[in-house]
Amino acid sequence: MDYSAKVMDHFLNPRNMGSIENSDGIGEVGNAKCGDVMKIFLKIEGDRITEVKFQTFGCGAAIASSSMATELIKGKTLEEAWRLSNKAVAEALDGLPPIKVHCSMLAEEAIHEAINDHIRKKGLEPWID
Amino acid sequence: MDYSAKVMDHFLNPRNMGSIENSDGIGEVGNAKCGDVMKIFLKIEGDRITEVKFQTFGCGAAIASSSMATELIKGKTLEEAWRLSNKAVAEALDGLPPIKVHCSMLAEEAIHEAINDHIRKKGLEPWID
Amino acid sequence: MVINNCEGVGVTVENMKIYMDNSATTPVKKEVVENMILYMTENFGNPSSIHDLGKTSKHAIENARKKVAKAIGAGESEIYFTSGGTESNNWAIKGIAFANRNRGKHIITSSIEHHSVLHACEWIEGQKFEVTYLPVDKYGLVSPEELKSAIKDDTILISIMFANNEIGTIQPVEEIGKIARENRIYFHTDAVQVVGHIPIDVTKMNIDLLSLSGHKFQGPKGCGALYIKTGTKIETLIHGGDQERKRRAGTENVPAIVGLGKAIELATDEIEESNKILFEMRDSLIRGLITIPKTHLNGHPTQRLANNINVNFEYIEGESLLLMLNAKGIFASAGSACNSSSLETSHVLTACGVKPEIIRGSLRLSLGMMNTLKDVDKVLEILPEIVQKLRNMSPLTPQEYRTL
Amino acid sequence: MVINNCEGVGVTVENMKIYMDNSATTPVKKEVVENMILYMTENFGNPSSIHDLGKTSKHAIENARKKVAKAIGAGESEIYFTSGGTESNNWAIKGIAFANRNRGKHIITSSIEHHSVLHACEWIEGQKFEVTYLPVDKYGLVSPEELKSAIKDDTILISIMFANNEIGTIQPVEEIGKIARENRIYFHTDAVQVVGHIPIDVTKMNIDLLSLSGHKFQGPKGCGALYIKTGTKIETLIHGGDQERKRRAGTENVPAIVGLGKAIELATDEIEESNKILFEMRDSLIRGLITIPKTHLNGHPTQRLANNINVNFEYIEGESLLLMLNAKGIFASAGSACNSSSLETSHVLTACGVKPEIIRGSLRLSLGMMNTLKDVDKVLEILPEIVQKLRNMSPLTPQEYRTL
Ligand SMILES: Cc1ncc(COP(=O)(O)O)c(C=O)c1O
Ligand SMILES: Cc1ncc(COP(=O)(O)O)c(C=O)c1O
Repeated sequence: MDYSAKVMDHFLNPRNMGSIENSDGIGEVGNAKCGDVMKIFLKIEGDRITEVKFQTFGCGAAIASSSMATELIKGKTLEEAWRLSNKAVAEALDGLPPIKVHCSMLAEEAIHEAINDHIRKKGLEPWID
Repeated sequence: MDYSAKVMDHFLNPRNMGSIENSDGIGEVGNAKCGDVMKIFLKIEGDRITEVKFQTFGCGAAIASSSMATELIKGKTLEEAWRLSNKAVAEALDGLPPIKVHCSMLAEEAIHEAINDHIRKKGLEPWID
Repeated sequence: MVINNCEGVGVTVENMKIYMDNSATTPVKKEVVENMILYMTENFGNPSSIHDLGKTSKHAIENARKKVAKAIGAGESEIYFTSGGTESNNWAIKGIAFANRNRGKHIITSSIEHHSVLHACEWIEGQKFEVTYLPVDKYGLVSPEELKSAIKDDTILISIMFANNEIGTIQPVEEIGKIARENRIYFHTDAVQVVGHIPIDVTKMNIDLLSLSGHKFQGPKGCGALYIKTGTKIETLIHGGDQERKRRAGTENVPAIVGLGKAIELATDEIEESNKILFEMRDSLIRGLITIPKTHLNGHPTQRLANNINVNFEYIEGESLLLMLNAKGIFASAGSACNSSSLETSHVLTACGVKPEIIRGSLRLSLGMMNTLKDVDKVLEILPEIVQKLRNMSPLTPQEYRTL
Repeated sequence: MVINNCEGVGVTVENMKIYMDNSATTPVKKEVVENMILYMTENFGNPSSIHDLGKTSKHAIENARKKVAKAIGAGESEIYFTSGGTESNNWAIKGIAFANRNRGKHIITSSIEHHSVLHACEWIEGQKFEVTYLPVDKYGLVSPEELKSAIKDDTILISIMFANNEIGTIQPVEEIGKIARENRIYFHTDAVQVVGHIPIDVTKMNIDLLSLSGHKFQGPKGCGALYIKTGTKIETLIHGGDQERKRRAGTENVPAIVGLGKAIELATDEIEESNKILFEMRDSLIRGLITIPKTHLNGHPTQRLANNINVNFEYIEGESLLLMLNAKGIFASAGSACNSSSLETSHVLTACGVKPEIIRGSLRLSLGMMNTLKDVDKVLEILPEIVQKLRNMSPLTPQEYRTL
């Protein structure tokens, strides 16, 4: 199993690691018993993501995916962020080993959760894929 | 499978190889289809073996056993020659590999055959082990 | 790391690297490599060939066989060379099962065996055998009492490993051997991790079959042995030519067999000496690591291999830990090497009752004679920082264990 | 003999020796040895380990796999490393049989296969499979027509060797492959003697499984490969860890795999060139030997491996012939090396219809690139003398063939 240089960079120097205190949306997905856990914190102004942080329990690919995904949605509108696919995350990392592709899925799901958390807080109907 | 130096010497420089034209006893044992063939020629004066030759088709151990056996019975009485055991031949060769011990059996048998051939020619009852 | 036994054969010693993955594999000793090269080049004959080159190879194999026999207290004619520990384990289990199927269909093993035992057992179950997988206690120990109660009329084989590759726990082998003998059941033990660490005496220990593997004691990869006590009824696993007293076919791997012979001789001669050094390093590491909060030692505190350290760090995950260690030049494993590229969690830690949510934060450091106390200090300096970094990153870490 | 590819690694070149036993085994090429040493010492990591040393080994294996794949026209993911030709043959036969037993229980092979095929087949018969052993003609050729008529509704495997190790006869593999494909039966071929002598293209030849072994083409002993066409239903033979895409467990023999990769690349790159040289030597030898009275060529006159000479001398026995040759520094075999230390007569020559009383006077000279035309001349000078000496010694020799 080989990680690209990009994966290793994001793994060893993760961007946007941490939490946001008064965040506008939080998404947590996964399960430590049988997989990785990813938590995304969003600060949102209007429909734009102004700040994003992550916490991840998981392998190198999971951490790198979190880092890359948060980079990719920072400054984007909620709709743009929603459309970020796991494929785009993996591609931005110059690919992931086949058995690690599911890690980028987790990032996509965590972002969706965080966005819907925000939407729910506003009393609206959550978005669906 | 290792042959002793003695075996190799008797194999590469066999003693008493050949045949005797007007021999007094010939013994041939074995079968080319599934084993070795050994032929012993005896020249006998009184009850004493004065000359002995062999021909052998077979492995190194068979040839060395023939050579050694003929050396051991040369000049001996028929009774002494009869009592030469395959064990004695093997020992005189400093031993034979386990799977080759049967080759020294063949020498013992060929000698018995040759002696009995002589005895039969004299119209006597052949000896039995 | 100083691979101090490899100079002169093209090794560059990288002083910044610390190799603590010796249970996965070891570098081949210099003397061993030299022996092997001779049999790859000059003395390359096929041992079955009748000519001088063949005989030279034949003698070399028999010489190596003597050394293996001596190392474990066996007779020469009881040692069979194989392609490694995995083949030895497969052969022992399938060979005994097939050869004794009309005596019985039941096999007992433990739930913490190496996959080469477990998966061979599972395959055998598909061939209509029945296998009991004994549980272990929290230290990874099999209970002789539980073993006794698992024995049935048709039990033909007990296969319990001598020491575990992940957690280093050493089983009460002699006691197990006694139980097996009393019940006239064959006893196989996987001693792959044991050679060079614990003196083995197959007779005293009532062992009928024992697996070992060259690359775990600074010998070659791709070569192991199976000890089979004289009189044992076992079927052949690899059929063909008449090699290995007609029990294991295939042109003998002469260079590797020679290397294994040399390596086992060196390793067993040095047990006392090397264990002293390894114990000191092991215990310093354990003492140091345990001071990290929410860190747990896996395996038995004392009944454990001299070179094995296995700990669990709560809230973090093993692969990311290993990768960060690697980035700092420290080479280690999570559980067994065989699984680090897969996603499975350790069946050994699971059997020891480690909770699933913390099982994934396990780390195995396995020492070798190339390690020094300086390496130990270095690891104790670097590891806590990495654990902290990953805890800060993890959503599972309670606030009190965060520094950020 | 000039082992011209081994200088520099401690080889003493003994000019008086002539090694003509290359079908038994070959010396490892210098470049190959050098590659291997690196992976025994510096790059010793376990390919399953996640750290840099592990990755280096992993990459080395994958690189070797590419080379093997390229050499036989296969895809990389279709190459599985094993412990040698014997294991590959065992795996192919037992693995296909067990995995396809509910499709059928019938296997077809030939009566001149290597013992690793024949004895695996016999074992399989004990597991309630049925095996047809096809006869061969006097040259050792299997008849495609007879193969066709042997096929039954429940035939699941045809295993016919590419070329024979004793007599060098090359089978009509492509035709056999076509028949197998048309009947939707798996086709396995033992190509252990073929690599480096005949270009192989598994796709063009409709081969589903192919065995090869490193030490037959100046690679290492104890390492081979099995090609398994994608989609083939086959069971695992050696169970355990996740190595080799979970199909062949055991810590990979990295140095040997690297060596095999390098050796197969060199051997297949040189086929045309080396065959030209070998053909010349082979044909000189055959021409010369045939002038000895009561001497018969075994195997096919033209459909034969470039390095194989096999003749029968009437009235004499093989072992004594070999020992005398050995004493003169000529290293050869009678039939297959595997049997020269046992008492069996060649099953291959028997199948070719050679009469039992002359079968034991067979001699195999198998050439390699270390041989020269000078060696050929030397053999042609020495051999007739030895044959005559043994004929003079034999009670079976008619008077007209004696000189004494
Ligand atoms: C306990 C144990 N048994 C068996 C094996 C398998 O040995 P090998 O890798 O030589 O096949 C290993 C190591 O991988 C091991 O640690
Ligand atoms: C045709 C053939 N098949 C299989 C084998 C077995 O190969 P290995 O010796 O690598 O097990 C050999 C050589 O011994 C052979 O000549």
